[in-house]
Amino acid sequence: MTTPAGRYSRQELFKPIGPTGQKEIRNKSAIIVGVGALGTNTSELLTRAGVGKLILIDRDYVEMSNLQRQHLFTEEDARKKWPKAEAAKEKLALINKEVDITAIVAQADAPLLENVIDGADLLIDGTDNFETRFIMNDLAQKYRIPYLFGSCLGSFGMAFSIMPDVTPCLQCLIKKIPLQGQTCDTVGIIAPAVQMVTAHQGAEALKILSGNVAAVNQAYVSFDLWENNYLSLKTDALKESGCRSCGEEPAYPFLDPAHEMKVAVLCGRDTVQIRPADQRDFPLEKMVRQWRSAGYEVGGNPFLVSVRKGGARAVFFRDGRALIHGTSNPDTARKIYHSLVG
Amino acid sequence: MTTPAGRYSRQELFKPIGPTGQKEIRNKSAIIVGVGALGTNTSELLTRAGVGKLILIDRDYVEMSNLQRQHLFTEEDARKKWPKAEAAKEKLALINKEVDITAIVAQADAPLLENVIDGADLLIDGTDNFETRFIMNDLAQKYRIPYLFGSCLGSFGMAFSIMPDVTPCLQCLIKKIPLQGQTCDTVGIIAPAVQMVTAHQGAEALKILSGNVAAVNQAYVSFDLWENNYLSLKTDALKESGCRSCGEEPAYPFLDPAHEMKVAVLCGRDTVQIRPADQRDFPLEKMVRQWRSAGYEVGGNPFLVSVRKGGARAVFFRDGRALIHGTSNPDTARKIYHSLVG
Amino acid sequence: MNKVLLFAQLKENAGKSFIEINAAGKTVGELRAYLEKKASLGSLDGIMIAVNEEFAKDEKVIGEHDEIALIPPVSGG
Amino acid sequence: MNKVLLFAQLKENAGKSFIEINAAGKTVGELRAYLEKKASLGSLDGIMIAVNEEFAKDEKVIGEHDEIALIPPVSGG
Repeated sequence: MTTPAGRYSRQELFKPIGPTGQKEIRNKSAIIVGVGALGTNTSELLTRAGVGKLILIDRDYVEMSNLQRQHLFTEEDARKKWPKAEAAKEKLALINKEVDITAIVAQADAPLLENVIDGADLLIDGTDNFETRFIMNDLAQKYRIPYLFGSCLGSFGMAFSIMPDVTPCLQCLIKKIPLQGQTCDTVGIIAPAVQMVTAHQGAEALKILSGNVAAVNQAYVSFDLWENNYLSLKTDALKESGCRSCGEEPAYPFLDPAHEMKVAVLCGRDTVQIRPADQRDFPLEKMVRQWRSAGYEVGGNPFLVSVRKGGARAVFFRDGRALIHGTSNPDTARKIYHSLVG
Repeated sequence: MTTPAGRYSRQELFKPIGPTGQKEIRNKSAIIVGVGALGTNTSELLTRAGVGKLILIDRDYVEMSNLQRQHLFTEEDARKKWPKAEAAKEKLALINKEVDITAIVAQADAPLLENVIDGADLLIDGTDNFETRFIMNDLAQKYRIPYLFGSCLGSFGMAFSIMPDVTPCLQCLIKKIPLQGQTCDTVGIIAPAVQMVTAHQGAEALKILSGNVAAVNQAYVSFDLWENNYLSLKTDALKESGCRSCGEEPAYPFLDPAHEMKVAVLCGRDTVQIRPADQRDFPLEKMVRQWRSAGYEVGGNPFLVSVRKGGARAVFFRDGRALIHGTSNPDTARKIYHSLVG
Repeated sequence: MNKVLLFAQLKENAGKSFIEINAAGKTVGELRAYLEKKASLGSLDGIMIAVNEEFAKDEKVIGEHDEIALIPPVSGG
Repeated sequence: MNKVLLFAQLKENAGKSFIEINAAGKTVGELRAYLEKKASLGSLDGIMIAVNEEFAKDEKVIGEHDEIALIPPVSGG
C-alpha cells in the first residue's frame, strides 16, 4: 500500500467511503435544480468530491446582490450578467476538470426535468420556490431517485432526504404551500444559514452516491443559527399511504401540465401574466405587510395591489394572479413573482 | 425608502443586522489563522459579507489533495504550488474588491500574531493543530478579542465561541491536548463536516461583527454528520477562576517562548528536528496504529519509529521529539509533523 | 405548561422565539385552531407541527410538558 | 443504565457509536478511570465529558438515566 497522496485521498481515508466508495461516487450523476445560494454550494462540494456527472439547471443570471451568499460567482459575472448555470460551470471546470458538467439555462419545468432525468442518481434542491420543489418531489417518486430537499430564509433553514419507499415525501409533509410573502428579497438571508443547509445536503449526497444509504438521515433537520437552536424531527407519523405523490396509487399531480403555473406574455404590452395553478386564497394583506417592511413601494386599491421592484412593476389580484409590467420575458417575470411571493 | 437592490441588501434585510449592522461589519477587521479547509470557507464568507479588513495567515501551499475540501483553490493553484494565503487573496479580490485583504505566508507563531493583532476585532480558527490554537486562545484573552474555535475530522466537528470574560477559554475546556494520531492525513475528512463548522463560525462572526454580541452561542457545538447527531453542550461548569489563560491572574503561558515547539534545521543533513514544548508521554503505539491503518510505510525499533510521507521520512522518539528527513525547510517539517500527530 | 417554539415569520409575528401555553389534552388540530385565534400568529396553513421532536398529525393528543415546535417551510434557496 | 455517546477515535476503538453502562452514583472522574480500564476505549486524556448536554468536572456525580457524551477535541481544520 502506498502513501495516500491522491486528489481524493482524504475522502478515501474516511472509512465509510474508502477507495470503493470513491469509485462509486465517480460513476454517479446528480441533477442540481437552481444554481443560487444552495446550488452553487452543493455543486462546488460535489465537484470537489469527484462526482462523475453534474447537471446544473437555472434560468437566472448573476447580479451584485447574489454575491453576498452565492459561491463561485465573481463581480465580473455580475457585471456581465452571466447566466448562473454557465458561470458556475466555468468556475467548476477550473476546480476539477474530471467532472462532466452540463449547464442548462432554462426554467426547470416538468418536461425539461423528465428529459434529463434518465440515468441520474440524485436530485438536489437549490430552487427558491415550492412550485419547482413539488415537481422534483414527484419526479423523485416516479423515477425512484432520492431527492435532497433544502431551503432557507434569514438565519433559519431546513433539510430533509426524501427516499422513495422509505421516508414520507414533500407532499406528505407539506399539504399546502404556506404563502407568507417571506422570501430572501423581503426578509433577507445570511450565508451561514445557506452553508448549514448545504452541509446537510452534501453529507447526504456523499452517503447516497458512495453506496452508504443506510447512513442517510431520516430526520427532518430544522435550525435557526441566530437563535442557536437545532431540531432533528422524526417524520414517520406523516407518511401517507394515500399520498398522490408517494402513496399506493400515485398520480404525480405536479407533472400534469394542468397543475403548472401559467405564464403568458401579453403581446405589445411589455407585460407578462402569471396565474398560479392553485386558485386558493391568496393572503394579499400579509404580503403587503412584508413588502412594505422590506422597503418596496406598494400602492393599490381594494381590488389589486401594485409593487415596484427594480425596473418592473407587479400587480397582484386577490386570486394570486399577477401582471408583471416592464418585461416581456417569461423567466424574468417568474423570477420577480417568486422573489415577492415565495 | 428605495427598493433594496444593493450588494449587501439581503443581509441588510435580515432584521438583526439591518443597514446599521452592515455598516458595523464594514468597519471591522478579522484575522483568520490557517487558510485550509476551514479558513478558505470563513474567508470567502466574510469577504462576501463585506467585512472591512481580513488578514489571512498560512505557511502552506496548495496541493491536489486539498482541492477535495478547500474552497477558492483551483487545479492551477495546486500545479503552481501557490501559497494558500496568496491563492485565497487572489480569488477573494475577484469576489469583492471592497475588502482589504492581507496575505501572510508564514508560521502563525505568537510574535507574528502579536504583531498584527492591533485593531483586530475577531480571531478565527482555521488551523490544523492545538499548538497554534492555544496561542490564539491566549491572545484572545490578552487582547480581549473573541476567538472562534473550530475543528473537524472525518464527519465529526465542533465549534465554540470563546468570549473573554464571558465563556470559559480553550484552556479551561481542554486541559491536555489529546494526542491520538488522528488527523485529516490519517483518518480523512469530508467537506460537509468542514462546512458545518464554518456555518457556525460564520454565523458567530456575523453576530459579533454586526454588534449582536447578545446573540452569540454560548454552547459548545459538536456534531457527527455521518451519525446524524448534533449536540449543544453547556460549558459554564468548566470556567476556571484559576485558569492561567483567562483566570484572575493570567500568565498567557502559550505566548511564552519557552512554551514554543522548537524547530531546528540540522545543518548539512537535509533534516529538521522538532521538539514539542510539552515533554509529556507521547502515545507512540497509538500513533503507529493510525499511521499503519492509513497506509503509511512504518518501520523502527524499540526506541524509535520511522514513517514515510511523500518524499520525506519522519523519525519519532518516545518523548515526542521528531527528525524530519528529506527537507531543510522548517515549515515543511512542521507541516509533516502536524499532519501525522495532530 | 407547554413550550411552543416559533420560527421565521411566526417568531416575527409573536415578537419572541417561543410562547408558553397549556395545551395538554388538546389535539394538534385543536392547538392549531387555538393558536390562530388567540396567539396572533396569523394563519397556520401549511405550518408543520412537531411534538417532542416528532412531526404529528392533527389527531395526536398533546401531553403535559410536551414541547411543541411550529415549523414553517420557507421557500428560499 | 446510562448511554455513553462516542465520537471520532473513541467510536472507532469501541466499534460502535455508543455503549450502555450503569454509571449512576459514580463521579465523572471515576467513570473516566472505569472506561479506560474496562471499555477498551484507550486513554481518555484530554477527552471532554458531558452529562445531559453539560460539560462536567471530575467531581460531578452521575445520576440514573443521565446521558453521557465523550467529546475528543480533534485537530483538523
